[in-house]
Amino acid sequence: MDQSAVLEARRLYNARLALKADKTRAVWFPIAVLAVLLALPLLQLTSSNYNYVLHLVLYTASYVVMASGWNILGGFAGYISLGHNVFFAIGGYFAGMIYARYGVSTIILAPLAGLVAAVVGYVIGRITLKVRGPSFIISSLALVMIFRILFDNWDFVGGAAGVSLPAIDLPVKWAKVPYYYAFVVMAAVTVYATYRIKHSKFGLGLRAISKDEIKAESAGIDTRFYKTLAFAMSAFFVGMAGAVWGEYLTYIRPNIFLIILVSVNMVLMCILGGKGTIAGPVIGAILIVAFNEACVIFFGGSEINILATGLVMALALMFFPLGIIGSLARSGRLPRILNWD
Amino acid sequence: MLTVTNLCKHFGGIRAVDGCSFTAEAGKITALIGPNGAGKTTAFNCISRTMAPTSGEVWLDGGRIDHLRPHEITAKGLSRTFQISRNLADMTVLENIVCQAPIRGWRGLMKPAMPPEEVAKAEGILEFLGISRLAHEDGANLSYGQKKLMDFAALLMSDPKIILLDEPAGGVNPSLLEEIIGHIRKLNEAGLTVLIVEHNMDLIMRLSHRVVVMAQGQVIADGPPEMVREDPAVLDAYLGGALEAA
Amino acid sequence: MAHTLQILILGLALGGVFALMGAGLSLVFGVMRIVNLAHPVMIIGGAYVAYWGFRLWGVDPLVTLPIAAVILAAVGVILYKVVFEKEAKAATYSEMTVLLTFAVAMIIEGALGTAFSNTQRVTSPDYATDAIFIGDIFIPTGQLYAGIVSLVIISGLALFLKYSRFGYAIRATTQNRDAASLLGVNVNLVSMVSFAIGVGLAGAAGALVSFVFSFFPAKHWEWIAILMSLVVLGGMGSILGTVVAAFLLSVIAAFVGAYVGATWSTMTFFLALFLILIVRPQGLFGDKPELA
Amino acid sequence: MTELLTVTGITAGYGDGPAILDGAHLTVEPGKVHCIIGPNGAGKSTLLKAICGMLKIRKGEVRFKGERLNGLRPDQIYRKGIVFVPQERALFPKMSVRENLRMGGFIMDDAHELDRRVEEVMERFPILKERAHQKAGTMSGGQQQTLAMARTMIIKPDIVMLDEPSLGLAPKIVKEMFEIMAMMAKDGITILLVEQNALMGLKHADWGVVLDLGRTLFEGPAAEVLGDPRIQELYLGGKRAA
Amino acid sequence: QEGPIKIGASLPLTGNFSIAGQKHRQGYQLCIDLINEKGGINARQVELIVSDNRSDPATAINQYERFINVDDVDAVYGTFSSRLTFPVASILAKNNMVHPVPAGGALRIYTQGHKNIFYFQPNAAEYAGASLKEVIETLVPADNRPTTAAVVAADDFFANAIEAGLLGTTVTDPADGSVVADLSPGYLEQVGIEVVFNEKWPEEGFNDWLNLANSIKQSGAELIVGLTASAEEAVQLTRALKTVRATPKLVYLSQGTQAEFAEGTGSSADGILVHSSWHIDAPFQSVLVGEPFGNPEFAVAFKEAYGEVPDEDSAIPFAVCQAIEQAMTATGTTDNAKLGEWLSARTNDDPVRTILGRFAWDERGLPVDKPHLMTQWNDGELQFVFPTDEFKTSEMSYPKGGF
Ligand SMILES: Nc1ncnc2c1ncn2[C@@H]1O[C@H](COP(=O)(O)OP(=O)(O)OP(=O)(O)O)[C@@H](O)[C@H]1O
Ligand SMILES: Nc1ncnc2c1ncn2[C@@H]1O[C@H](COP(=O)(O)OP(=O)(O)OP(=O)(O)O)[C@@H](O)[C@H]1O
Ligand SMILES: [Mg+2]
Ligand SMILES: [Mg+2]
Repeated sequence: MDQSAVLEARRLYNARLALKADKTRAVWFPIAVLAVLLALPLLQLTSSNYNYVLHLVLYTASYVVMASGWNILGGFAGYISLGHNVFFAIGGYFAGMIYARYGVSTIILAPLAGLVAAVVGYVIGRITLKVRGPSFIISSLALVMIFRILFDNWDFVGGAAGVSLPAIDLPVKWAKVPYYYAFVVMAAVTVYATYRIKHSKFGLGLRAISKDEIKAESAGIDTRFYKTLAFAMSAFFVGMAGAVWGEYLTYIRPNIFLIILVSVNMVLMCILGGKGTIAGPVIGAILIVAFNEACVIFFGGSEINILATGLVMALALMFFPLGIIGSLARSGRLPRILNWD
Repeated sequence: MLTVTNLCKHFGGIRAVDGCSFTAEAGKITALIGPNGAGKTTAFNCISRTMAPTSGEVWLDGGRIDHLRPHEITAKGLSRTFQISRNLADMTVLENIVCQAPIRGWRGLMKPAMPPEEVAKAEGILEFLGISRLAHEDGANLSYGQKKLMDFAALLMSDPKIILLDEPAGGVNPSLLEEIIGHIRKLNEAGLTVLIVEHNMDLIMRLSHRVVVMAQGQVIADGPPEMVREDPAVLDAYLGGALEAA
Repeated sequence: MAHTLQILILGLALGGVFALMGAGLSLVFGVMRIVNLAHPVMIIGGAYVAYWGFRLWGVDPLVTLPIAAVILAAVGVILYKVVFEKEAKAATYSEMTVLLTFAVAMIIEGALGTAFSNTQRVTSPDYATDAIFIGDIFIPTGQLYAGIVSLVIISGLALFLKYSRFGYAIRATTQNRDAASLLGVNVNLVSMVSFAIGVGLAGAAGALVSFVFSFFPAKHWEWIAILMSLVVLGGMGSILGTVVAAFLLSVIAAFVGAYVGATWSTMTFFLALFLILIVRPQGLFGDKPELA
Repeated sequence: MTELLTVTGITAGYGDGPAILDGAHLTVEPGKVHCIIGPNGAGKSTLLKAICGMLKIRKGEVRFKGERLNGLRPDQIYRKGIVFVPQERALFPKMSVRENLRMGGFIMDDAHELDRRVEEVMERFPILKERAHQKAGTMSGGQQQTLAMARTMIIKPDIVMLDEPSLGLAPKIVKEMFEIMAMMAKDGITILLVEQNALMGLKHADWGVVLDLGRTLFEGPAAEVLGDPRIQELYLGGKRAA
Repeated sequence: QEGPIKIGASLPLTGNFSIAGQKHRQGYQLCIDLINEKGGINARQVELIVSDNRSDPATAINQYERFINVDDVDAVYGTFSSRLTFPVASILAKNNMVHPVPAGGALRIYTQGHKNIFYFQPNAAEYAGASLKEVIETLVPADNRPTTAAVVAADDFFANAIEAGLLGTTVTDPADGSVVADLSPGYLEQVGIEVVFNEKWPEEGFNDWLNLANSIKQSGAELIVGLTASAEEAVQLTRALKTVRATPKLVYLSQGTQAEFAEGTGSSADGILVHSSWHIDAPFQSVLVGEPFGNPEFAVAFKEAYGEVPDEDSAIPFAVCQAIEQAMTATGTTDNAKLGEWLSARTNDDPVRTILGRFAWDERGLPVDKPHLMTQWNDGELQFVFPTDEFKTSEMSYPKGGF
C-alpha cells in the first residue's frame, strides 16, 4: 500500500491553498495611488488646461464610490440590485435642493445626503429583501421606475424638467478642483470602509447570507437585520456620490440619475473587476470609464458604442465569471499590488 | 432543559409532527429515533424555528422559544446541524466554521471577522476531526462525509448549551465515528446537553441516556435505551429485528 | 357605465399583447432559470422582421409572425451555443445570466440600431387603426387580433409543456440538471431547444407589437421593467401566472390611466409588484420559499 | 473471468483542481454485488462520478462490455445501461413522487409499459404509493433515499451504481434495501455500491474494494476484506469490529 | 493660426430624440460642406465634430466639455431639445462659449442670466401658443369656432412650456421658487375656449395611447391640442385618435412637420396644424459666406446631399451654422467673446440673415419680433398657412372632422 506519492501531491495542493490564505498585502500601493491623485490638480498650475483629465479622474472616482457601495450589498450579501441609482437620485436631490435654496455646498451636505439615502434604503430593504435572486433583481428594476415616475411628477423639484443649480464661483481652470477632491476622498473612504466591512464579523455574516440564508440564520446571524443594514450602507455611499454629482453637473433631473445605464455601470464595474473583492470595483470603474472614453474617441459615440459595451460585458462575464480580480485570485496569479482583500 | 409540548406541524394533509411531546434533560444525551418520515427532522426544524410549527410549544430553560427567529434561538444557546449538510460555498472551511462563532451586540459586528483566538479554536476542532488539511479548501468542495464533519465542527464553535444533531453519523467513516462518539461524550460530561437523531442503533445504544421513539409524528416510546430496545412496538415499527446485526 | 366597460375592454386588449410578451420570458425563466433581460429587445427584433416584411412586400404582420418566430428562434440557438452553454453548469447561474442577458440586450440593441437606425417604426395594416364599434363602445381590432393570436400561442405552448415528453425533459432539466442527465436526458439539447422556443415567442410577440406599439431599438428599456413585473407577479416561471398578471394589471392600469392620470398608469405595474412582495413574495402562482 | 466493466488506472478531478482519483482501478463482474469502502474524502464518490461521465477522465480508461466510455456524456452512458444514484440522490424536488419515478423510465418509448413499471415499483415500496403525489423535495431524508433507489428499478439496467444507499435509512429499511439488492443481483443486475456502513455492506457483497487517497489499495472477495486486520483497524472502526 | 476651424456639436443621434438629432446633424453638415465649397470662413476650412449623447443630459454635458478641453474647438453648436439644452447652457456659459440654440425653447433656459446664448427659433415655447390663438382669431369663421379644448401634453420641458402658455399657468424656477413668467390668462382663454380635458403622459414608457385618445373623445372637445415632444409621439397620438374615431373641429400638434409624421399617419394627418419655425415656402433672404442663399437653394442642396426634402429639423441647425459663420466672417476671428458681442449687437435693421429669416436678440437671448409660422398637412403636403400678412400662404382647411 504505497501512499507516499499521492500524499506528496496532496501536500503540495494543500500548501497552495494555505498560501492563498495568507498573502501579505502591498499596502503602499493604494496609498501611493491616492497620493498621486491628490497631487494631480497641481497640473493646472502649468500653462495648459487639464480639466478633462480631472473630469475623467473625478468621474471614475464617483463610480468607484458607487460601485464599491453597491458591492456591499451585491458583492458581499449577494443581492444584485439594478436599482441603486435610486439612492444616487435621492442623494442628488436632497443635497441639490438644499444647495439651490440655501446655498450650502453639497460637499458639506454629502454625508447627510448619504444618511437620508441610507434611511430610505433601510425602509425599502425591509420590503424587497424578502425575496432573493431574480425576484430581487426585478424588484430593484421596478424601484427605479417608481422613483422615476415620482420624481417626474414632483413639481417641487421641477418634475421631469429638473432644476438647474448655480455653478461654483471659481475660474474655469479651478472650477473642478473642489469636486475632484470631494470625489477622490469619498472614493478612498469608501474603499477603506468596504475593506473594513469585509473583514468584520458583519462582512463574514453577509458572505454567509449570500450563500445560504437558512444556514446563516441557524448559525446565529440575524439575516434580516444584516441584509437591510447592508442595503442601507450601500445606499449611503451611493447617495453621497449623488449629492456632489448634482452640483458638479449644475443640474439635477430625474433622467440624469434614474436611467438604467447608471446602475448598470455600477453592476458592470463590480462584476468586471470582481464582485465581492475590494479592488474589483476600482479596477472595474477604471476599465469601464476608459472603455467608454475609447468608444467616444473611436466611434464618436453611437449605436456601435452600445454594441461594443455589450460585447465587452458579455466577454468579461464569459471569460472572467469571477471578475478580473476574482479570476486572477482563484488561479493564484493576482499581482500582489492588487490584492486589497 | 428543552421541553416540547404538543408540537404539531402539518403540511396540507400530511401530519408530519402530530402532537409530540418530549424533554431533553439538562446535561443528558437524549436520542430521537424512529422510522423514516416519522417527523424527527421536522421536529428539529420546528424547535430551531427553521419552520413555523402549526401548534404546540417549545420551551428552553424555562422560556418559550417557538415565536423567536432562528438566530435568536441560536443566541440562546441552541445550535443544530442539518440532515443534509448545508455549507457555504466560496468560503473556506475555516470561514464556514468561524462564521458560527457568537457575535455580541452592535460592537461585535465590526470586530475582525477572523480573530486569532477563534481561528485557533477552529483549527483545534478541525485537527481533532482529522480534516485540518482542508482548512483552506472551499466549503463546497468537500465530500459528503467531510461536509458532515465540517457541520459538526461549526456547531462546536458556537459555544452552545444544547446541540441538536440530525444524523451526524450518516456517511461518516466508522473509524472516525468512534472518535466523534468519544468527543460528544466528553462534551456532554462537561455539561453540554445533546439531542440526537440517528439511525445508527449502535451509536444510540452506547451514547444516549434516554431514547425517545417517534412514529408518524407521535411519540410511541420514551425511556432508557435498554427498555426501548425491548419494546415490541419499536422493534416492529423501526428495528425490524435488525439489531442483532450491529 | 359604458365608459367603464370601454376602459375594461381597452385594458384587456392591451393585456393580451403583454401576455404574449411576458410568456416567453416566463418560459425561459421557468425552464432555464435565465432571467432574460434581452427578451424585450428580441421582441423588437421580431417587430423589425414584421416591419420589413410589411414595408418591402406589404406582407401582413400576422403572416410574418411564424417567420419572425423562426428567425428569432434561430438567433436563440446561436446565442445559446455561444453564450449560455458554458454558463449552464455554474452555481451562480441565475444571477450571472441576468448580467449576461443584459449584455446581450445591449449587443442586439446596438446591432439593430446600427442596421435600422433608432427611428421609431410601426407597421400599419388597415386593422391596426381600426375598431369594431358596438354602439358607443369600440374594440380596437389591432389589439383584438393580437390578443387572440397570443392566447392561441400561449395555450398551445402550455399544453405542449404539460403533456409532451419533451415537456417532461424540460422540467426535469430545470429542477436538477445532473439528475436529468443521469436519467438519459441530453440536457444541453433540452436547454437549447427551450431557450430557442422562448426567444421564438419573443419573435412572435414582436410581430404583434409591430402594429400595436411603435418601436425602435432602444425602446426595450421601457418594456423590461413592465414585463419583469408581470413575471414576478405571476410567480417566477409560471406562464399561467404571467398571463393572469398581464390581464389583471393591464386592466388596472387602464383604469388608473383614465381616472387618475396617464402618467400614473405605468406605475400600476411597479406598485403592484411591491404590494405582492409584501403580501405574497412568491407571486400569484409561485411556490412558497423555503424559509417561511 | 468475464468482466462487465473495467476501470484501469484512471485519474480525475474537479474542474482544474488537483487529481482526486490517482490511478484507481476496478473490475466489475456481471451479476455480483461489489462494495467499495474507504475513509471520508477517499474519492469513492468521485470514482463513481467518473465512471458515469459526470467528470472528465484525465488518464486511464473505463471499458464497459469492451467499449470505451471515456468522453461520453452521462445520458449516453445511461442509455448503455449504467445507472448511477449519487450521494445527493438526484431527485427532482418539485416533481411528485410518481413523476420522479416516471423520469426513471424517460428513455422508455412505451408509455404503457412505463406506467406498468411505475405501478409495480410503487407496490414494492408502500410509502411511495402512499405519497405518490407529494413533491419529492418535501419528503423526509430516508423517504428520498428510498425513492432514489426505487427509481433505478424502473428500467432493467446492466449495472446499478449506488453511492451509500443505506444513508439515512431506518435499520429496518436498510435490511430491506440489502435484500432488494441481493434480489436484483439474482436477476442479473450487477451492483456497485459505496458504503460507509462497511460491515453491513461487505456482509452483503461478493467483492470488496478498499479505496483511499484516490487509489485502489485492496481488491478481493468481500469476506477476505472483512477479515483483514489492517483494513479493520484502518477503515472499519478498529477493535470494535473484531 | 493654421488648420481648420473646429466646431463641436453633441446631438441625440440615438434614443428618444434620434429623428430630430439625425436631421440636425444633416443640417449642420450640409451648411459646413457648402461653406467649405465656397472657400471656408476667413479662408480657413471648417471641420464639424459631432458626437452622440444618446438623448442623455449628463453625456451631453460631458461631450461639450470634451470639445472644449480635449478637441480644443473654436466654437460649438447647440444640441436638440430643451431637456438637453438646459444643462448644456450652464457649462457653455461657464466656459465663456457662444451658445447658439437650435432647439430649446423653454423660457427657463433664458432666464438664468447666461450671456452669449442665442435662440434660433421665433420665440420661447411659452409664447408659441400665440400663433394658435391668432390662427383661430383670423382664419376660423367666427360662428364656427371651437369652444372647448382637450389639451394633452408630454411630460417634457418643451411641451410643458407650450402648455403653460396655452393654459396661462405661472412658470416658476424650482431652484428658488421664483416666478419666471406669469402667463395668465393663457391663449386659449383669450379666444374664449374652455379647457375640458387636460392630461399629461410620461416622457418615456407610455403605451396607452388608445385610452388617452378615448378620454379625449369622451371629453367632446372641439379643439385637440397635442403637445408632443417628438414626431414619434405625434404619430402615436394621431393613430390613436383615428382608431377611436374622434371628430374634432381643429387639431394642433407641437411636433409633426417631419416627413415621418406623414408616413406614419397617412391621410389622418390632413387638416392637422403644426407650428413651425421654417417652411420652404417662406421666402426669407439669407446669406451664406457673403453670397445670397435662399430657401429654394437650401432645399435643392439638401435634396442633392441626402436625397430627401428637408424639414425644419434640418433648416434650424442650418440657420445656426449660418449665423456663426456670419459672426466669424464679420469679426474676422473665432474668439468667442467677440462673436458673442457681435451677435448681441444685432438689431432688426442689421440682423443675422438665415433661411429662418432675420434674427436679432434681446438681452436674454430670445429673438425679437418673430412670430411662429403655422403649417397644416393637406393631401400629404405640409402647407404654410400663417402668418398671412408676410408671404404667400395656402388656404387653411377647416373644420377637420374625422381622422
Ligand atoms: N415541506 C413538506 N411538505 C409536505 N410534507 C413534508 C414536508 N416536509 C416533510 N414532510 C413529510 O413529513 C414527514 C416527516 O418528515 P421528516 O423529514 O421530519 O422525517 P424524519 O423523521 O426526519 O425521517 P428520516 O429519518 O427519513 O429523515 C414525512 O412523511 C415527509 O414526507
Ligand atoms: N466538487 C468538488 N470540487 C473539488 N473537490 C471536491 C469536490 N467534491 C469532492 N472533492 C474533493 O475530492 C475528494 C474526494 O471526494 P469524494 O466525494 O470522492 O469522497 P468520498 O470518498 O465519496 O467521501 P465520503 O465518504 O465522505 O462521501 C475530497 O477530498 C474532496 O475534498
Ligand atoms: Mg430526517
Ligand atoms: Mg462520497
